[in-house]
Amino acid sequence: MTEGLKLTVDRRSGLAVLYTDGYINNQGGEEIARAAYELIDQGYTRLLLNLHGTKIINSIGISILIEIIERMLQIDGRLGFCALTPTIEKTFHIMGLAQYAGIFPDEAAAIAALAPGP
Amino acid sequence: MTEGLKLTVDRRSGLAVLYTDGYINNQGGEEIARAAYELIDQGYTRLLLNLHGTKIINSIGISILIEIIERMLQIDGRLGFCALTPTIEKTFHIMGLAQYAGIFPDEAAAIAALAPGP
Amino acid sequence: MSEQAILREVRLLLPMAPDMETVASQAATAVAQYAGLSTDQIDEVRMAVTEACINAFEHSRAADKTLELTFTVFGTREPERLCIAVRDRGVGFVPERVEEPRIETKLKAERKRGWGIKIIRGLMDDVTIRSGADGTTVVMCKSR
Amino acid sequence: MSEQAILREVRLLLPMAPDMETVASQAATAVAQYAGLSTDQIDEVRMAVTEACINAFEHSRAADKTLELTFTVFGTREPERLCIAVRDRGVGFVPERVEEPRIETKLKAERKRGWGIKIIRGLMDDVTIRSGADGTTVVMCKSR
Ligand SMILES: Nc1ncnc2c1ncn2[C@@H]1O[C@H](COP(=O)(O)OP(=O)(O)O)[C@@H](O)[C@H]1O
Ligand SMILES: Nc1ncnc2c1ncn2[C@@H]1O[C@H](COP(=O)(O)OP(=O)(O)O)[C@@H](O)[C@H]1O
Repeated sequence: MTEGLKLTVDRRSGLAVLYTDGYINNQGGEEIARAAYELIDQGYTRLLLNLHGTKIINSIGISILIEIIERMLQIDGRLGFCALTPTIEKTFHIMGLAQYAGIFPDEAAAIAALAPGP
Repeated sequence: MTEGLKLTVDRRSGLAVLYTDGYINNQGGEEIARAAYELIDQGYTRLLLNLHGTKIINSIGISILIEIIERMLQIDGRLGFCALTPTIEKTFHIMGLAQYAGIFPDEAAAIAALAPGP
Repeated sequence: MSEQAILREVRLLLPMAPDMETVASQAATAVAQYAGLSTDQIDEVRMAVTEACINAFEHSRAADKTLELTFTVFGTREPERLCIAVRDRGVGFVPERVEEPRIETKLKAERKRGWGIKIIRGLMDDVTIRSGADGTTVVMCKSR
Repeated sequence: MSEQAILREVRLLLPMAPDMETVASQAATAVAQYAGLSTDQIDEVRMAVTEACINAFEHSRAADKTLELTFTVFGTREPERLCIAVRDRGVGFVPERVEEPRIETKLKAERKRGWGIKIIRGLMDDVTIRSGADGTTVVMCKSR
Protein backbone atom coordinates (compact mmCIF):
# COMPACT_ATOMS: atom_id res chain seq x y z
CA MET A 1 0.00 0.00 0.00
CA THR A 2 2.97 2.29 0.66
CA GLU A 3 3.26 4.67 -2.29
CA GLY A 4 5.13 3.15 -5.23
CA LEU A 5 7.94 4.80 -7.16
CA LYS A 6 7.00 7.40 -9.75
CA LEU A 7 9.20 7.49 -12.82
CA THR A 8 9.40 10.10 -15.57
CA VAL A 9 11.53 9.76 -18.68
CA ASP A 10 12.87 12.69 -20.67
CA ARG A 11 14.34 11.70 -24.05
CA ARG A 12 16.92 14.16 -25.33
CA SER A 13 19.28 13.95 -28.26
CA GLY A 14 21.84 11.25 -27.51
CA LEU A 15 20.79 10.86 -23.89
CA ALA A 16 17.74 10.05 -21.78
CA VAL A 17 17.10 11.26 -18.24
CA LEU A 18 15.05 9.17 -15.79
CA TYR A 19 13.58 11.06 -12.86
CA THR A 20 12.66 8.98 -9.82
CA ASP A 21 10.22 10.03 -7.14
CA GLY A 22 9.91 7.79 -4.09
CA TYR A 23 11.34 4.67 -2.48
CA ILE A 24 13.61 2.52 -4.67
CA ASN A 25 12.93 -0.98 -3.32
CA ASN A 26 12.57 -4.14 -5.44
CA GLN A 27 9.44 -2.90 -7.25
CA GLY A 28 10.97 0.57 -7.70
CA GLY A 29 14.22 -0.91 -9.01
CA GLU A 30 12.36 -3.14 -11.43
CA GLU A 31 10.40 -0.22 -12.76
CA ILE A 32 13.61 1.68 -13.42
CA ALA A 33 15.15 -1.38 -15.12
CA ARG A 34 12.11 -1.83 -17.37
CA ALA A 35 12.31 1.81 -18.49
CA ALA A 36 16.09 1.64 -18.94
CA TYR A 37 15.96 -1.52 -21.09
CA GLU A 38 13.25 0.02 -23.22
CA LEU A 39 15.45 3.07 -23.79
CA ILE A 40 18.43 0.86 -24.60
CA ASP A 41 16.29 -1.05 -27.11
CA GLN A 42 15.40 2.31 -28.65
CA GLY A 43 19.11 2.97 -29.15
CA TYR A 44 19.97 5.11 -26.14
CA THR A 45 23.46 4.32 -24.81
CA ARG A 46 23.68 7.19 -22.35
CA LEU A 47 21.28 7.21 -19.45
CA LEU A 48 21.11 9.56 -16.50
CA LEU A 49 19.22 8.66 -13.33
CA ASN A 50 18.20 11.85 -11.53
CA LEU A 51 17.46 10.72 -7.96
CA HIS A 52 16.35 14.12 -6.69
CA GLY A 53 12.95 12.80 -5.61
CA THR A 54 14.33 9.70 -3.90
CA LYS A 55 15.22 9.91 -0.23
CA ILE A 56 15.29 6.18 0.48
CA ILE A 57 16.62 3.22 -1.39
CA ASN A 58 17.38 -0.31 -0.28
CA SER A 59 20.04 -2.80 -1.29
CA ILE A 60 17.58 -4.88 -3.33
CA GLY A 61 16.80 -1.79 -5.41
CA ILE A 62 20.51 -1.06 -5.79
CA SER A 63 21.17 -4.64 -6.97
CA ILE A 64 18.78 -4.03 -9.82
CA LEU A 65 20.66 -0.84 -10.67
CA ILE A 66 23.81 -2.98 -10.85
CA GLU A 67 22.09 -5.09 -13.51
CA ILE A 68 21.53 -1.94 -15.55
CA ILE A 69 25.20 -1.00 -15.15
CA GLU A 70 26.21 -4.49 -16.33
CA ARG A 71 24.05 -4.10 -19.42
CA MET A 72 25.53 -0.65 -20.10
CA LEU A 73 29.06 -2.06 -19.92
CA GLN A 74 28.07 -4.75 -22.43
CA ILE A 75 26.80 -2.22 -24.96
CA ASP A 76 29.63 0.20 -24.27
CA GLY A 77 27.16 2.76 -22.97
CA ARG A 78 27.25 4.92 -19.88
CA LEU A 79 24.97 5.28 -16.87
CA GLY A 80 25.22 8.30 -14.62
CA PHE A 81 23.53 9.33 -11.40
CA CYS A 82 22.85 12.83 -10.15
CA ALA A 83 21.16 14.64 -7.25
CA LEU A 84 21.82 11.88 -4.69
CA THR A 85 21.28 12.42 -0.98
CA PRO A 86 24.60 12.30 0.91
CA THR A 87 23.62 8.89 2.34
CA ILE A 88 22.81 7.37 -1.03
CA GLU A 89 26.06 8.74 -2.43
CA LYS A 90 27.98 7.33 0.55
CA THR A 91 26.30 3.96 0.01
CA PHE A 92 27.29 3.90 -3.67
CA HIS A 93 30.87 4.60 -2.60
CA ILE A 94 30.79 1.87 0.07
CA MET A 95 29.71 -0.55 -2.65
CA GLY A 96 32.28 0.63 -5.17
CA LEU A 97 29.54 1.55 -7.65
CA ALA A 98 31.15 4.92 -8.28
CA GLN A 99 33.89 3.22 -10.34
CA TYR A 100 31.36 1.95 -12.86
CA ALA A 101 28.80 4.71 -13.01
CA GLY A 102 29.39 8.43 -12.89
CA ILE A 103 28.05 10.26 -9.85
CA PHE A 104 27.38 13.95 -10.44
CA PRO A 105 26.14 16.71 -8.20
CA ASP A 106 23.51 17.97 -10.65
CA GLU A 107 22.00 17.41 -14.04
CA ALA A 108 24.09 20.00 -15.86
CA ALA A 109 27.37 18.45 -14.74
CA ALA A 110 26.09 14.98 -15.56
CA ILE A 111 24.94 15.87 -19.05
CA ALA A 112 28.19 17.68 -19.83
CA ALA A 113 30.13 14.54 -18.85
CA LEU A 114 27.82 11.90 -20.32
CA ALA A 115 26.62 13.36 -23.60
CA PRO A 116 28.48 12.07 -26.66
CA GLY A 117 31.01 14.60 -27.99
CA PRO A 118 30.20 16.77 -31.02
CA MET B 1 16.99 17.19 23.01
CA THR B 2 14.35 17.35 20.27
CA GLU B 3 14.80 20.63 18.41
CA GLY B 4 13.13 23.55 20.14
CA LEU B 5 10.88 26.14 18.51
CA LYS B 6 12.55 28.91 16.56
CA LEU B 7 10.81 32.27 16.72
CA THR B 8 11.39 35.38 14.62
CA VAL B 9 9.66 38.70 15.22
CA ASP B 10 9.05 41.30 12.54
CA ARG B 11 7.91 44.66 13.91
CA ARG B 12 5.93 46.68 11.39
CA SER B 13 3.99 49.88 11.81
CA GLY B 14 0.96 49.14 13.95
CA LEU B 15 1.44 45.36 13.84
CA ALA B 16 4.03 42.72 14.67
CA VAL B 17 4.37 39.35 12.95
CA LEU B 18 5.75 36.34 14.83
CA TYR B 19 7.09 33.52 12.65
CA THR B 20 7.27 30.11 14.27
CA ASP B 21 9.46 27.26 13.11
CA GLY B 22 9.02 23.89 14.80
CA TYR B 23 6.93 22.08 17.41
CA ILE B 24 4.65 24.24 19.58
CA ASN B 25 4.60 22.28 22.84
CA ASN B 26 4.75 23.80 26.34
CA GLN B 27 8.24 25.26 25.84
CA GLY B 28 7.34 26.48 22.35
CA GLY B 29 4.10 28.04 23.59
CA GLU B 30 5.88 29.77 26.45
CA GLU B 31 8.44 31.20 24.08
CA ILE B 32 5.66 32.65 21.92
CA ALA B 33 3.92 34.06 25.00
CA ARG B 34 7.12 35.72 26.22
CA ALA B 35 7.63 37.40 22.84
CA ALA B 36 3.95 38.41 22.60
CA TYR B 37 3.88 39.99 26.07
CA GLU B 38 7.05 41.89 25.30
CA LEU B 39 5.44 43.25 22.13
CA ILE B 40 2.29 44.17 24.05
CA ASP B 41 4.43 45.99 26.62
CA GLN B 42 6.02 47.88 23.75
CA GLY B 43 2.56 49.03 22.67
CA TYR B 44 1.65 46.56 19.95
CA THR B 45 -2.05 45.68 20.03
CA ARG B 46 -2.18 43.73 16.77
CA LEU B 47 -0.20 40.54 16.56
CA LEU B 48 -0.05 38.01 13.77
CA LEU B 49 1.25 34.49 14.34
CA ASN B 50 2.50 33.06 11.06
CA LEU B 51 2.59 29.30 11.64
CA HIS B 52 4.04 28.40 8.24
CA GLY B 53 7.01 26.61 9.79
CA THR B 54 4.95 24.69 12.33
CA LYS B 55 3.63 21.29 11.37
CA ILE B 56 2.89 20.03 14.89
CA ILE B 57 1.39 21.61 17.92
CA ASN B 58 -0.05 20.10 21.07
CA SER B 59 -2.90 21.12 23.33
CA ILE B 60 -0.56 22.40 26.03
CA GLY B 61 0.96 24.78 23.49
CA ILE B 62 -2.50 25.85 22.35
CA SER B 63 -3.55 26.54 25.96
CA ILE B 64 -0.74 29.05 26.18
CA LEU B 65 -1.97 30.66 22.96
CA ILE B 66 -5.38 31.00 24.67
CA GLU B 67 -3.67 33.00 27.43
CA ILE B 68 -2.38 35.37 24.78
CA ILE B 69 -5.86 35.71 23.31
CA GLU B 70 -7.24 36.48 26.77
CA ARG B 71 -4.67 39.21 27.22
CA MET B 72 -5.48 40.63 23.79
CA LEU B 73 -9.18 40.80 24.66
CA GLN B 74 -8.30 42.67 27.86
CA ILE B 75 -6.33 45.34 26.02
CA ASP B 76 -8.82 45.46 23.14
CA GLY B 77 -6.17 44.23 20.76
CA ARG B 78 -6.33 41.54 18.09
CA LEU B 79 -4.44 38.32 17.53
CA GLY B 80 -4.51 36.63 14.14
CA PHE B 81 -3.12 33.37 12.79
CA CYS B 82 -2.07 32.59 9.26
CA ALA B 83 -0.51 29.78 7.21
CA LEU B 84 -1.92 26.96 9.36
CA THR B 85 -1.80 23.34 8.26
CA PRO B 86 -5.31 22.00 7.60
CA THR B 87 -5.07 19.94 10.81
CA ILE B 88 -4.07 22.86 12.99
CA GLU B 89 -6.86 24.94 11.47
CA LYS B 90 -9.35 22.12 12.07
CA THR B 91 -8.15 21.86 15.67
CA PHE B 92 -8.65 25.59 16.24
CA HIS B 93 -12.20 25.21 14.91
CA ILE B 94 -12.89 22.17 17.11
CA MET B 95 -11.86 24.30 20.09
CA GLY B 96 -13.86 27.32 19.03
CA LEU B 97 -10.72 29.45 18.93
CA ALA B 98 -11.69 30.84 15.54
CA GLN B 99 -14.35 33.01 17.19
CA TYR B 100 -11.76 34.88 19.22
CA ALA B 101 -8.79 35.05 16.90
CA GLY B 102 -8.81 35.61 13.16
CA ILE B 103 -7.62 32.72 11.02
CA PHE B 104 -6.29 33.76 7.62
CA PRO B 105 -4.95 31.79 4.69
CA ASP B 106 -1.87 33.98 4.23
CA GLU B 107 -0.03 36.95 5.58
CA ALA B 108 -1.42 39.47 3.09
CA ALA B 109 -5.02 38.64 3.97
CA ALA B 110 -4.20 38.69 7.68
CA ILE B 111 -2.47 42.07 7.55
CA ALA B 112 -5.28 43.61 5.51
CA ALA B 113 -7.78 42.49 8.15
CA LEU B 114 -5.76 43.17 11.28
CA ALA B 115 -3.92 46.40 10.57
CA PRO B 116 -5.53 49.48 12.09
CA GLY B 117 -7.40 51.54 9.50
CA PRO B 118 -5.91 54.78 8.10
CA MET C 1 -19.44 -2.61 6.42
CA SER C 2 -17.90 -5.87 5.27
CA GLU C 3 -15.92 -8.14 7.60
CA GLN C 4 -12.40 -6.78 7.87
CA ALA C 5 -9.26 -8.75 8.62
CA ILE C 6 -6.17 -7.52 10.41
CA LEU C 7 -3.58 -6.76 7.73
CA ARG C 8 -0.82 -5.48 10.00
CA GLU C 9 -0.31 -5.02 13.70
CA VAL C 10 2.58 -2.99 15.09
CA ARG C 11 3.40 -2.48 18.76
CA LEU C 12 5.43 0.31 20.29
CA LEU C 13 6.62 0.55 23.89
CA LEU C 14 7.62 4.04 24.94
CA PRO C 15 9.07 5.44 28.14
CA MET C 16 6.83 8.10 29.66
CA ALA C 17 9.33 10.89 29.28
CA PRO C 18 9.58 14.25 27.55
CA ASP C 19 9.61 14.22 23.75
CA MET C 20 8.72 10.53 23.45
CA GLU C 21 5.35 11.48 21.96
CA THR C 22 7.29 12.43 18.82
CA VAL C 23 8.35 8.80 18.41
CA ALA C 24 4.72 7.68 18.66
CA SER C 25 3.73 10.36 16.18
CA GLN C 26 6.36 9.31 13.62
CA ALA C 27 5.55 5.62 13.95
CA ALA C 28 1.87 6.55 13.51
CA THR C 29 2.77 8.43 10.33
CA ALA C 30 4.45 5.39 8.82
CA VAL C 31 1.59 3.02 9.68
CA ALA C 32 -0.99 5.56 8.47
CA GLN C 33 0.91 5.86 5.17
CA TYR C 34 0.85 2.10 4.85
CA ALA C 35 -2.89 2.22 5.61
CA GLY C 36 -3.35 4.52 2.64
CA LEU C 37 -4.65 7.53 4.55
CA SER C 38 -4.37 10.94 2.88
CA THR C 39 -1.75 13.49 3.96
CA ASP C 40 -4.35 15.48 5.91
CA GLN C 41 -5.71 12.36 7.58
CA ILE C 42 -2.19 11.31 8.54
CA ASP C 43 -1.66 14.71 10.11
CA GLU C 44 -4.85 14.34 12.12
CA VAL C 45 -3.77 10.91 13.33
CA ARG C 46 -0.38 12.33 14.40
CA MET C 47 -2.01 15.09 16.39
CA ALA C 48 -4.49 12.74 18.09
CA VAL C 49 -1.76 10.24 19.00
CA THR C 50 0.40 13.02 20.39
CA GLU C 51 -2.45 14.14 22.67
CA ALA C 52 -3.14 10.61 23.91
CA CYS C 53 0.55 10.11 24.75
CA ILE C 54 0.85 13.41 26.57
CA ASN C 55 -2.24 12.58 28.63
CA ALA C 56 -0.70 9.31 29.76
CA PHE C 57 2.64 10.98 30.49
CA GLU C 58 0.97 13.71 32.52
CA HIS C 59 -1.93 12.04 34.26
CA SER C 60 -1.52 8.26 34.44
CA ARG C 61 1.05 8.05 37.23
CA ALA C 62 1.84 4.57 35.92
CA ALA C 63 4.45 2.82 38.06
CA ASP C 64 6.08 1.12 35.07
CA LYS C 65 6.41 4.49 33.32
CA THR C 66 5.78 2.70 30.03
CA LEU C 67 3.23 3.50 27.38
CA GLU C 68 2.07 0.77 25.04
CA LEU C 69 0.74 1.64 21.60
CA THR C 70 -0.83 -0.86 19.22
CA PHE C 71 -1.37 0.17 15.62
CA THR C 72 -3.76 -2.10 13.74
CA VAL C 73 -4.51 -1.86 10.04
CA PHE C 74 -7.78 -3.50 8.96
CA GLY C 75 -8.96 -4.24 5.47
CA THR C 76 -10.36 -6.84 3.16
CA ARG C 77 -7.80 -6.81 0.38
CA GLU C 78 -6.49 -3.31 0.65
CA PRO C 79 -5.98 -1.41 3.90
CA GLU C 80 -9.17 0.40 4.85
CA ARG C 81 -8.97 1.42 8.49
CA LEU C 82 -6.35 2.25 11.10
CA CYS C 83 -6.98 1.87 14.82
CA ILE C 84 -4.52 2.95 17.46
CA ALA C 85 -4.75 1.83 21.07
CA VAL C 86 -2.78 3.88 23.59
CA ARG C 87 -2.55 2.03 26.87
CA ASP C 88 -1.12 2.94 30.25
CA ARG C 89 -1.22 0.95 33.48
CA GLY C 90 -1.81 3.99 35.63
CA VAL C 91 -4.42 5.18 38.08
CA GLY C 92 -7.24 5.64 35.55
CA PHE C 93 -10.02 8.22 35.53
CA VAL C 94 -13.74 8.48 34.84
CA PRO C 95 -14.10 9.92 31.32
CA GLU C 96 -17.76 10.84 31.93
CA ARG C 97 -16.70 13.10 34.78
CA VAL C 98 -14.34 15.12 32.63
CA GLU C 99 -15.97 18.44 31.93
CA GLU C 100 -16.30 19.37 28.26
CA PRO C 101 -14.09 22.42 27.75
CA ARG C 102 -15.70 25.58 26.37
CA ILE C 103 -13.65 28.39 24.93
CA GLU C 104 -15.80 31.13 26.54
CA THR C 105 -15.14 29.67 29.98
CA LYS C 106 -11.48 28.83 29.37
CA LEU C 107 -10.74 32.38 28.24
CA LYS C 108 -11.61 33.57 31.74
CA ALA C 109 -10.49 30.55 33.72
CA GLU C 110 -7.19 30.20 35.55
CA ARG C 111 -6.64 26.74 34.00
CA LYS C 112 -6.70 26.98 30.22
CA ARG C 113 -5.83 23.29 29.76
CA GLY C 114 -8.25 20.40 29.28
CA TRP C 115 -8.49 20.14 25.48
CA GLY C 116 -6.76 16.85 24.73
CA ILE C 117 -9.75 14.50 24.71
CA LYS C 118 -11.91 16.97 22.79
CA ILE C 119 -9.23 17.30 20.13
CA ILE C 120 -8.80 13.52 19.85
CA ARG C 121 -12.57 13.07 19.44
CA GLY C 122 -12.75 15.89 16.92
CA LEU C 123 -9.92 14.61 14.73
CA MET C 124 -10.60 10.86 14.71
CA ASP C 125 -13.62 8.97 13.35
CA ASP C 126 -14.29 6.87 16.47
CA VAL C 127 -12.80 7.09 19.91
CA THR C 128 -13.40 4.81 22.89
CA ILE C 129 -11.86 5.27 26.30
CA ARG C 130 -11.73 2.42 28.78
CA SER C 131 -10.33 3.39 32.14
CA GLY C 132 -10.20 1.79 35.55
CA ALA C 133 -7.94 0.74 38.38
CA ASP C 134 -5.59 -1.07 36.01
CA GLY C 135 -5.11 1.93 33.78
CA THR C 136 -6.45 3.61 30.69
CA THR C 137 -6.77 2.53 27.08
CA VAL C 138 -7.76 5.07 24.44
CA VAL C 139 -8.67 3.46 21.12
CA MET C 140 -8.99 5.79 18.14
CA CYS C 141 -9.79 4.83 14.57
CA LYS C 142 -9.79 6.44 11.16
CA SER C 143 -10.94 5.01 7.84
CA ARG C 144 -9.76 5.96 4.37
CA MET D 1 34.72 7.44 27.01
CA SER D 2 32.85 8.31 30.19
CA GLU D 3 30.25 6.01 31.74
CA GLN D 4 26.99 6.50 29.90
CA ALA D 5 23.51 5.97 31.26
CA ILE D 6 20.45 4.90 29.34
CA LEU D 7 18.39 8.03 28.73
CA ARG D 8 15.59 6.45 26.72
CA GLU D 9 14.67 2.96 25.56
CA VAL D 10 11.97 2.39 22.97
CA ARG D 11 10.76 -0.99 21.71
CA LEU D 12 9.01 -1.73 18.46
CA LEU D 13 7.42 -5.02 17.43
CA LEU D 14 6.84 -5.36 13.70
CA PRO D 15 5.22 -8.03 11.60
CA MET D 16 7.63 -9.47 9.02
CA ALA D 17 5.68 -8.27 6.04
CA PRO D 18 6.18 -6.02 3.02
CA ASP D 19 6.65 -2.31 3.72
CA MET D 20 6.97 -2.74 7.48
CA GLU D 21 10.62 -1.67 7.27
CA THR D 22 9.30 1.85 6.63
CA VAL D 23 7.73 1.86 10.11
CA ALA D 24 11.08 0.88 11.64
CA SER D 25 12.80 3.55 9.59
CA GLN D 26 10.40 6.31 10.71
CA ALA D 27 10.58 5.28 14.36
CA ALA D 28 14.38 5.29 14.02
CA THR D 29 14.21 8.81 12.62
CA ALA D 30 12.29 10.09 15.64
CA VAL D 31 14.61 8.44 18.17
CA ALA D 32 17.69 9.61 16.24
CA GLN D 33 16.32 13.17 16.28
CA TYR D 34 15.84 12.89 20.01
CA ALA D 35 19.41 11.58 20.25
CA GLY D 36 20.62 14.77 18.58
CA LEU D 37 22.12 13.15 15.48
CA SER D 38 22.59 15.33 12.40
CA THR D 39 20.28 15.09 9.39
CA ASP D 40 22.86 13.08 7.45
CA GLN D 41 23.50 10.77 10.39
CA ILE D 42 19.76 10.21 10.77
CA ASP D 43 19.55 9.29 7.10
CA GLU D 44 22.37 6.78 7.54
CA VAL D 45 20.61 5.23 10.54
CA ARG D 46 17.38 4.95 8.51
CA MET D 47 19.12 3.17 5.69
CA ALA D 48 20.97 0.76 8.01
CA VAL D 49 17.78 -0.08 9.94
CA THR D 50 15.92 -0.68 6.69
CA GLU D 51 18.58 -3.16 5.58
CA ALA D 52 18.54 -5.03 8.88
CA CYS D 53 14.74 -5.34 8.76
CA ILE D 54 14.72 -6.56 5.17
CA ASN D 55 17.34 -9.19 6.04
CA ALA D 56 15.18 -10.53 8.83
CA PHE D 57 12.07 -10.49 6.62
CA GLU D 58 13.87 -12.32 3.82
CA HIS D 59 16.22 -14.71 5.53
CA SER D 60 15.21 -15.38 9.14
CA ARG D 61 12.27 -17.76 8.52
CA ALA D 62 11.12 -16.88 12.06
CA ALA D 63 8.03 -18.84 13.03
CA ASP D 64 6.56 -15.93 15.00
CA LYS D 65 7.00 -13.63 11.99
CA THR D 66 7.76 -10.82 14.37
CA LEU D 67 10.73 -8.50 14.40
CA GLU D 68 11.75 -6.81 17.63
CA LEU D 69 13.64 -3.53 17.54
CA THR D 70 15.10 -1.84 20.60
CA PHE D 71 16.26 1.74 20.29
CA THR D 72 18.50 2.86 23.16
CA VAL D 73 19.76 6.39 23.67
CA PHE D 74 22.84 6.68 25.88
CA GLY D 75 24.35 9.79 27.37
CA THR D 76 25.65 11.42 30.51
CA ARG D 77 23.50 14.55 30.62
CA GLU D 78 22.72 15.03 26.98
CA PRO D 79 22.07 12.23 24.50
CA GLU D 80 25.37 11.06 22.99
CA ARG D 81 24.86 7.71 21.35
CA LEU D 82 22.06 5.70 19.73
CA CYS D 83 22.13 1.90 19.53
CA ILE D 84 19.53 -0.11 17.68
CA ALA D 85 19.12 -3.85 18.17
CA VAL D 86 17.18 -5.69 15.48
CA ARG D 87 16.22 -9.13 16.69
CA ASP D 88 14.52 -12.05 15.02
CA ARG D 89 13.88 -15.54 16.42
CA GLY D 90 14.65 -17.25 13.14
CA VAL D 91 17.09 -19.87 11.90
CA GLY D 92 20.23 -17.77 12.26
CA PHE D 93 23.36 -17.78 10.11
CA VAL D 94 27.13 -17.65 10.46
CA PRO D 95 28.18 -14.06 9.71
CA GLU D 96 31.83 -15.10 9.20
CA ARG D 97 30.77 -17.37 6.35
CA VAL D 98 29.03 -14.57 4.44
CA GLU D 99 31.26 -13.65 1.54
CA GLU D 100 32.22 -9.98 1.30
CA PRO D 101 30.59 -8.65 -1.87
CA ARG D 102 32.85 -7.07 -4.51
CA ILE D 103 31.46 -4.92 -7.28
CA GLU D 104 33.79 -6.40 -9.95
CA THR D 105 32.46 -9.88 -9.20
CA LYS D 106 28.84 -8.85 -8.76
CA LEU D 107 28.81 -7.09 -12.14
CA LYS D 108 29.40 -10.47 -13.79
CA ALA D 109 27.56 -12.69 -11.33
CA GLU D 110 24.05 -14.02 -11.72
CA ARG D 111 23.19 -12.95 -8.15
CA LYS D 112 23.77 -9.22 -7.73
CA ARG D 113 22.42 -9.22 -4.16
CA GLY D 114 24.37 -9.56 -0.93
CA TRP D 115 25.07 -5.93 0.02
CA GLY D 116 22.95 -5.43 3.13
CA ILE D 117 25.50 -6.24 5.81
CA LYS D 118 28.27 -4.34 4.04
CA ILE D 119 26.05 -1.26 3.83
CA ILE D 120 25.07 -1.50 7.50
CA ARG D 121 28.74 -1.75 8.53
CA GLY D 122 29.68 1.10 6.23
CA LEU D 123 27.02 3.49 7.48
CA MET D 124 27.10 2.83 11.25
CA ASP D 125 29.94 3.40 13.73
CA ASP D 126 29.85 -0.07 15.32
CA VAL D 127 27.97 -3.17 14.31
CA THR D 128 27.80 -6.52 16.09
CA ILE D 129 25.93 -9.53 14.83
CA ARG D 130 25.01 -12.36 17.17
CA SER D 131 23.36 -15.28 15.47
CA GLY D 132 22.53 -18.83 16.41
CA ALA D 133 19.79 -21.41 16.63
CA ASP D 134 17.51 -18.99 18.52
CA GLY D 135 17.79 -16.28 15.90
CA THR D 136 19.78 -13.22 14.99
CA THR D 137 20.42 -9.92 16.71
CA VAL D 138 22.12 -7.11 14.82
CA VAL D 139 23.20 -4.25 17.07
CA MET D 140 24.26 -1.04 15.36
CA CYS D 141 25.36 2.16 17.03
CA LYS D 142 26.10 5.73 16.06
CA SER D 143 27.43 8.58 18.19
CA ARG D 144 26.91 12.30 17.72
N1 LIG E 1 -4.30 8.49 30.61
C1 LIG E 1 -4.93 9.15 31.59
N2 LIG E 1 -4.82 8.72 32.88
C2 LIG E 1 -5.45 9.37 33.88
N3 LIG E 1 -6.21 10.47 33.70
C3 LIG E 1 -6.38 10.95 32.45
C4 LIG E 1 -5.74 10.32 31.33
N4 LIG E 1 -6.09 11.00 30.23
C5 LIG E 1 -6.89 12.01 30.63
N5 LIG E 1 -7.06 11.99 31.97
C6 LIG E 1 -7.89 12.92 32.77
O1 LIG E 1 -8.77 13.63 31.89
C7 LIG E 1 -8.57 15.03 32.01
C8 LIG E 1 -8.80 15.72 30.67
O2 LIG E 1 -7.77 15.38 29.76
P1 LIG E 1 -7.52 16.28 28.48
O3 LIG E 1 -8.81 16.56 27.84
O4 LIG E 1 -6.52 15.63 27.65
O5 LIG E 1 -6.95 17.66 29.03
P2 LIG E 1 -5.64 17.97 29.90
O6 LIG E 1 -4.69 16.84 29.75
O7 LIG E 1 -5.13 19.23 29.33
O8 LIG E 1 -6.13 18.13 31.29
C9 LIG E 1 -7.18 15.19 32.56
O9 LIG E 1 -7.02 16.39 33.24
C10 LIG E 1 -7.08 13.96 33.47
O10 LIG E 1 -7.69 14.23 34.72
N1 LIG F 1 18.47 -12.07 9.97
C1 LIG F 1 19.06 -13.04 9.23
N2 LIG F 1 18.71 -14.33 9.39
C2 LIG F 1 19.29 -15.32 8.66
N3 LIG F 1 20.24 -15.08 7.72
C3 LIG F 1 20.63 -13.83 7.50
C4 LIG F 1 20.07 -12.74 8.24
N4 LIG F 1 20.66 -11.60 7.81
C5 LIG F 1 21.53 -11.97 6.86
N5 LIG F 1 21.53 -13.29 6.65
C6 LIG F 1 22.40 -14.06 5.71
O1 LIG F 1 23.47 -13.23 5.32
C7 LIG F 1 23.49 -13.10 3.90
C8 LIG F 1 23.98 -11.72 3.48
O2 LIG F 1 23.05 -10.73 3.82
P1 LIG F 1 23.13 -9.32 3.12
O3 LIG F 1 24.52 -8.84 3.15
O4 LIG F 1 22.15 -8.44 3.80
O5 LIG F 1 22.70 -9.54 1.62
P2 LIG F 1 21.36 -10.14 0.98
O6 LIG F 1 20.27 -10.00 2.00
O7 LIG F 1 21.13 -9.30 -0.22
O8 LIG F 1 21.68 -11.56 0.65
C9 LIG F 1 22.07 -13.41 3.45
O9 LIG F 1 22.00 -13.86 2.14
C10 LIG F 1 21.65 -14.47 4.46
O10 LIG F 1 22.13 -15.73 4.08
